[in-house]
Amino acid sequence: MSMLPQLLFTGICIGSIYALVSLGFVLLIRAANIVNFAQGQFSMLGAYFMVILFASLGLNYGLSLFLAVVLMAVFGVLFACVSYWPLRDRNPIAVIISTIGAGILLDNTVLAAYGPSPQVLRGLFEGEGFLVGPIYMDSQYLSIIVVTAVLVSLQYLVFEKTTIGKKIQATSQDREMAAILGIPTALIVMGIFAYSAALGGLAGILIAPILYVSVGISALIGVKAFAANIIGGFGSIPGAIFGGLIIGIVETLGAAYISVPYRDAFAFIILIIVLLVRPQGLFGERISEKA
Amino acid sequence: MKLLEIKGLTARYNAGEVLKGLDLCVEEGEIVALLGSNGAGKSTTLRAISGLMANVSGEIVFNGAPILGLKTAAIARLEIAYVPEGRRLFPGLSVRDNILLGSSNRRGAPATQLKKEVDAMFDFFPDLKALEHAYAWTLSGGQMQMVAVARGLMAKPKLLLLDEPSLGLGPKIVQQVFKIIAEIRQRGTTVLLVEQNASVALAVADRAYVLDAGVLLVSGTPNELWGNKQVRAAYLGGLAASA
Amino acid sequence: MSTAAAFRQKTITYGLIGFAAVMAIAFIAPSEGYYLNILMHAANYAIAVVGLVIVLGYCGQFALCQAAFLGIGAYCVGLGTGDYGIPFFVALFLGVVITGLVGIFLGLTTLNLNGHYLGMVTIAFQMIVTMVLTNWAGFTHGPDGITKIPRPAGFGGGSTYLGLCLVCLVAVLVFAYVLKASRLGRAMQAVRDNEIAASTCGVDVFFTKTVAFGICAALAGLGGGLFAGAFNYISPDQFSFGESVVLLTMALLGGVESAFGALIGTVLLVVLPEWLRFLRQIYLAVYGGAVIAIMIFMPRGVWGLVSKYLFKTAPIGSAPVKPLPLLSRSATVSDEIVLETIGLAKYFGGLKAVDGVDVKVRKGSVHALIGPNGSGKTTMLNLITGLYVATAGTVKLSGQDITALKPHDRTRLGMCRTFQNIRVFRGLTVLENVIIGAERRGNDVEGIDDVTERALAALDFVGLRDRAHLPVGDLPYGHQRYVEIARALAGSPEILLLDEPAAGLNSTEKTEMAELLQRLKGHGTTIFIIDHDMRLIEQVADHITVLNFGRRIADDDPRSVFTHPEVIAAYLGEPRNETA
Amino acid sequence: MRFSSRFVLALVSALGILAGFSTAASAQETIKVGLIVPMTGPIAEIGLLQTEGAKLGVEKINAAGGVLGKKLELVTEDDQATNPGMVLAFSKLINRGDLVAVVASLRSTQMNAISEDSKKAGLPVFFGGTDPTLTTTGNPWFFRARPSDAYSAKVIADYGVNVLKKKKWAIVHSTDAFGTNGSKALIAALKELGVEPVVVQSINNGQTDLTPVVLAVRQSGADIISSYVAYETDVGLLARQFKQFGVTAPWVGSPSVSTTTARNLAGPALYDTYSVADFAAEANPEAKSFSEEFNKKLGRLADYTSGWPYDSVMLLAAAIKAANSTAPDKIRAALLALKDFRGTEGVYNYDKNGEGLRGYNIVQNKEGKIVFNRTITFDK
Repeated sequence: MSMLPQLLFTGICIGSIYALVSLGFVLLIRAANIVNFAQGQFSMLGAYFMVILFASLGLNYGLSLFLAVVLMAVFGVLFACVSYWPLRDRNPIAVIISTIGAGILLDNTVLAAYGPSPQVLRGLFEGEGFLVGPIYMDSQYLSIIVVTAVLVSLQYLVFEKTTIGKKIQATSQDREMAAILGIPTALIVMGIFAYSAALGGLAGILIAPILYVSVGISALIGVKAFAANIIGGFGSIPGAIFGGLIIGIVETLGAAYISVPYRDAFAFIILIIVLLVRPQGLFGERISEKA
Repeated sequence: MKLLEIKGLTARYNAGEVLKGLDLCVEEGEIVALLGSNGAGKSTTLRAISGLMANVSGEIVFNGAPILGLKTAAIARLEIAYVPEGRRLFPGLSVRDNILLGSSNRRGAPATQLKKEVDAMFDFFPDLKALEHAYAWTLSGGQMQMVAVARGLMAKPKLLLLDEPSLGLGPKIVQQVFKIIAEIRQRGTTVLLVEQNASVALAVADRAYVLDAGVLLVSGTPNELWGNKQVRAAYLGGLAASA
Repeated sequence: MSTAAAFRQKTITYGLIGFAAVMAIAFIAPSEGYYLNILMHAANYAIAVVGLVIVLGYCGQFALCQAAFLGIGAYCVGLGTGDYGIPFFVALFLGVVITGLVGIFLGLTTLNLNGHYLGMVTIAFQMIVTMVLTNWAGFTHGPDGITKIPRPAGFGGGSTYLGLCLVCLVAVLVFAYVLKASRLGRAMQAVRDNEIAASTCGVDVFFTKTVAFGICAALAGLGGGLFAGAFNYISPDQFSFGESVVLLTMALLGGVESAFGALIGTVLLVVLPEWLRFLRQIYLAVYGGAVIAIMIFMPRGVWGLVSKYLFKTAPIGSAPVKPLPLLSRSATVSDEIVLETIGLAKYFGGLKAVDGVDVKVRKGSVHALIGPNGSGKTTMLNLITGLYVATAGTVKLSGQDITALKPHDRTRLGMCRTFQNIRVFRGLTVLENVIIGAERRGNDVEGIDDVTERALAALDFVGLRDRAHLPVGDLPYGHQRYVEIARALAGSPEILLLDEPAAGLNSTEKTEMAELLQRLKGHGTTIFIIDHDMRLIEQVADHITVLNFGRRIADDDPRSVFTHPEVIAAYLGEPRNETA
Repeated sequence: MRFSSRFVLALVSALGILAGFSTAASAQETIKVGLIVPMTGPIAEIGLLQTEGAKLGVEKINAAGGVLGKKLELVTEDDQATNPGMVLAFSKLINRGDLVAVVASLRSTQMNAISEDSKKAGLPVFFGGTDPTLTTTGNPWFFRARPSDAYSAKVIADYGVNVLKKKKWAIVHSTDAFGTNGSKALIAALKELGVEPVVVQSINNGQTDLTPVVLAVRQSGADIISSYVAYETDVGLLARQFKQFGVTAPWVGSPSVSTTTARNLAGPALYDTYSVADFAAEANPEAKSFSEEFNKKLGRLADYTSGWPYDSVMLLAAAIKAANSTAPDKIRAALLALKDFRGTEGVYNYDKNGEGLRGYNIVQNKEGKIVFNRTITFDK
């Protein structure tokens, strides 16, 4: 029984990562109506940028972090130009497949270019962690929760309290109408790609000290983030966050109390149940059928 | 002075030609109505002006400069506001935010100034004041239309394009909307109005064009058009016209 | 010679050529080693990819779990022959049946979802299958996989077994080719191109999708079973999500519209990475890049590109056909009521789009429904044809209450319609579009020859017989309308519902449309028409119902309706105060 | 349907040329040895080390004038770290027809995958997979160049029970062939010593978090941990979380616990752990000199991933020399006849099943450095 608090803490941490990646995912669905199967690769790439900047070039941690995130944003735009823009007027399945291709391309380019060895990356804080009652708080797990919470609040503030945030929302809700009002929609969509990639990259940098940096983390994170998104409600921002947390907690508890090897199955079983019982997801927004 | 001049406008969708060489002009300060039955090409005309049509040819001159071929957002920045058919509010944003976003074409306008203007909109549309923070999708059709018009006005447009503002609205609300349209002109905004409901449109318009199957059928002042058999036939067919 | 007979002959010819090719390949192929492995790998994968072509290319459903089905088939053979001592072919058959059933089950539970959701559920299914194969070691032998899977007696040699795989492949290719031109295949393509129109043409959309999923899975099962025998060894990592992506890419690269595309795509992707191995570390990266490039530059795949230049459909013979039977009847308007709505209503949230409307349509009459924009006309039509579920009220067809029936069941009872925003099946030819209408259940013709003749008769009637072989998308807008009308007429409808047939037509075309409707009158077919063009309506209508704000404001003969003050007010507004 | 081999050969070479693999004319001048390693995929790292180990062996032989007057040459194929990749890579190598032997994989599951094919191929296949069952299937061409897990399990059990005097065992293993069979062997070995493990936990390869496993071990009150975990990233994660949750029981793991990669990843979290190691630089003079050369060439420490391919090449060269022939069956006979061949992994004496080594080293991680503890060997 005394395991429970610890497991919950761990579940929330893992869930926060899924949520963070999922958040980038949702934004792309909403703004560009694309389902990006290369979202996990964003995280992988972010972690590698960090390895190059911090571990290889020996820059200061904060500066490396900043540069890695900026590089990811630039990369996001590049990604959009190659695998989204030429296909934007086509069947969404075409874009899905193109992002799958981009994922394969990224994984293997990194493998070829930076070598296959898993890399070690230190966390935000150099300390190990500490005990709070029955719970051991790993400093990196803690920073994941804190950064996720801060980013989610920040994003909420930007989206709900600033004009640019509202323009982004408008673009994602009705792109043509946004253009009619004079909102530069193409620019905003590119901006969202940049932000989404930066967010994914940051998630990768945060998880790297725990999982180590290897090409394998793309798949580990990407699919779960996608599942989180569907459980929460396709294209719903609160849904992405809660979906991520739910998966993180359920798989940790499931692993502890039911079966460790089937850990990854729990997320997908919930997913199927949610889809069958409540296809719009837990937080799916219902906008009336006819305006 | 001619604010908008259209010459030989031809537009087609994949399916076929919708406009076949339309000519019209709008003088500054006027309300001009475009009338005609469904499929006559009225909405297409407005979409072409706003840069939303891919296959168009001819000339559209606004304020002395050709605008055909400009991007939609660029046209918005020339101070042409388009309130499309079906309102097209952003369903997940509040009424206030929807109205505020109407000013997106005015780059550099200070936020405090815009806030004041939105407040002024609520004075102009007092019915909306109570709904300020409601999501747009929760509104009734009439309320949505008010928000859409308010959003259009936030662009400080020289030319306001209104597409079927009466669509789906009850007679009383239609009267209310058209009263507002008349007031808008009082404030110096030029209006090009597409409307199926001929009588309400003619009641506020200075001039009107009647389209039929993509060509101009007849144009004139409301008094010239009212009771015109061609107009009646365009809407209700020969039987009604002969009655 | 009828088109159907020609098709049969063509199929037999291609089939024979295929079998001859198989014999040749099996004869000259090495009996051991790498190239044999490559050939068997390609043949077995191609069978599974044909399954994807059917579900994605024919039926338009996105599935990312083909490797899981492949795995289930392979494990049926692996476990069946090894652990349970079942003969190879029995195990193979069991594998096909089991995967087919699993596919149908997955289809049943998920196919009312679509797009991204369906993709996600199939991914989840894929992941779970992989996990079960890996972790249920007691049953599946776990991650080690199963070794020493036997080949059937008589097929132990490399060449003979390859021959078996290739024969199955050719059979599957022929099956897919025949399926595409069959009633079921056309139904799938109709669902792909336009679900709504398919349902109003009498296609049971849900059933069709489920069957497509079942076939897709069963073919993967067949490919998987043969794969197990080919390599004598299977393990869970051969059937992972990554492989599903590869299979999907094969289908897309080759072109999802045709089984031959599947073959080309599979061969390319099995061979290509092998050739690309000289690139060493970056070959998988190149592969990923190639996937993007295909999507951008070859949206219809290699086969699409090839067939565009190689094949032009030949015009259909112009031999005379029996005219539409409905034209040979003659009947006047009777007092019998064919279609009746009582208090029909549909609310969208607070909006009362249709608010308690009564309509009675007499048999053999042309009944028009008019009203200003947004008055609820199209909603009304969608309620009558079952695309919307009514909030309240009843719809009766020939006295039978059909309010609870699905659209395709209403079509079976003789209700055929057209759409305001044209809904033709864009991936099909003009003739195929009309055939789908003609082969609705409940029609008075059966069999492909008669159905084709009926379709040609309908095209004759609308004057598009000489365009029958063209892809429907190549026709101008006005002609597509006629295709829709021909599609509806080919089904010999009890009642024909036309939603704004004149919308978007120019004045000449409108005149032609009016003439066509005149020609239809007086043969006992009831027509229910919505249009804005009053000149058209007053030419053809026997009776008019007028809606405004979802309510009926007039219901009478044309002359009375058009002089009805409320109608004039609805269209033109209240008369102006002349003294003002 | 059988065809003349000449016809088949003609077709194969025609296809070969088509495919861009023209078999070079210089085929006669070297003795070609196939090498299959993962060059792509999640464990490409290991492939790199494996290749380097084999290369060192080849360089050493060639520097000494080669074998039978000919130089050795490696022909490398990628197995993509998957079973199907392995099957294809193997058949591709065999198809060349000019190889004398193949140095294959250290993943047991991959060796299972090519077991049948290798019987047909009829070439000695050296491998590093440690699943005990690989040498019990009656495949005459399989030669294991590392000791099997039957011995690693015995050594772990022996060291834990008899040297460390621990009785409450926790076992953590991967769900793959290596982990499952290793843990089975360990449970059996412990049973012989009269010990029943208090907890057995299994994990999939590539995990995000192992808290549930670590907590289960902590709650069981185990006083010794042993592991058969395949992936080093999982070992690293496990090590760190053991440390965080205050699990300080001695840890005696399978070789992956002491690999260079694992030590790089886990850092201090793996200090003081023990592992069985078929390769230990201090264990014997061959290993010592190999380590030095490896370190000189690559600037990193050698471990078993490079040791066994090196041994394979040396074994092969010795066998060819002894047989005075490159005919596969003669090489096989010579390999079986080799007595007390001293390799980096230990002393080889092949039996007819291809089992050559019967012991393991115990090493300990002392502040990141691998310290040789002892060698434990068993008689047959």
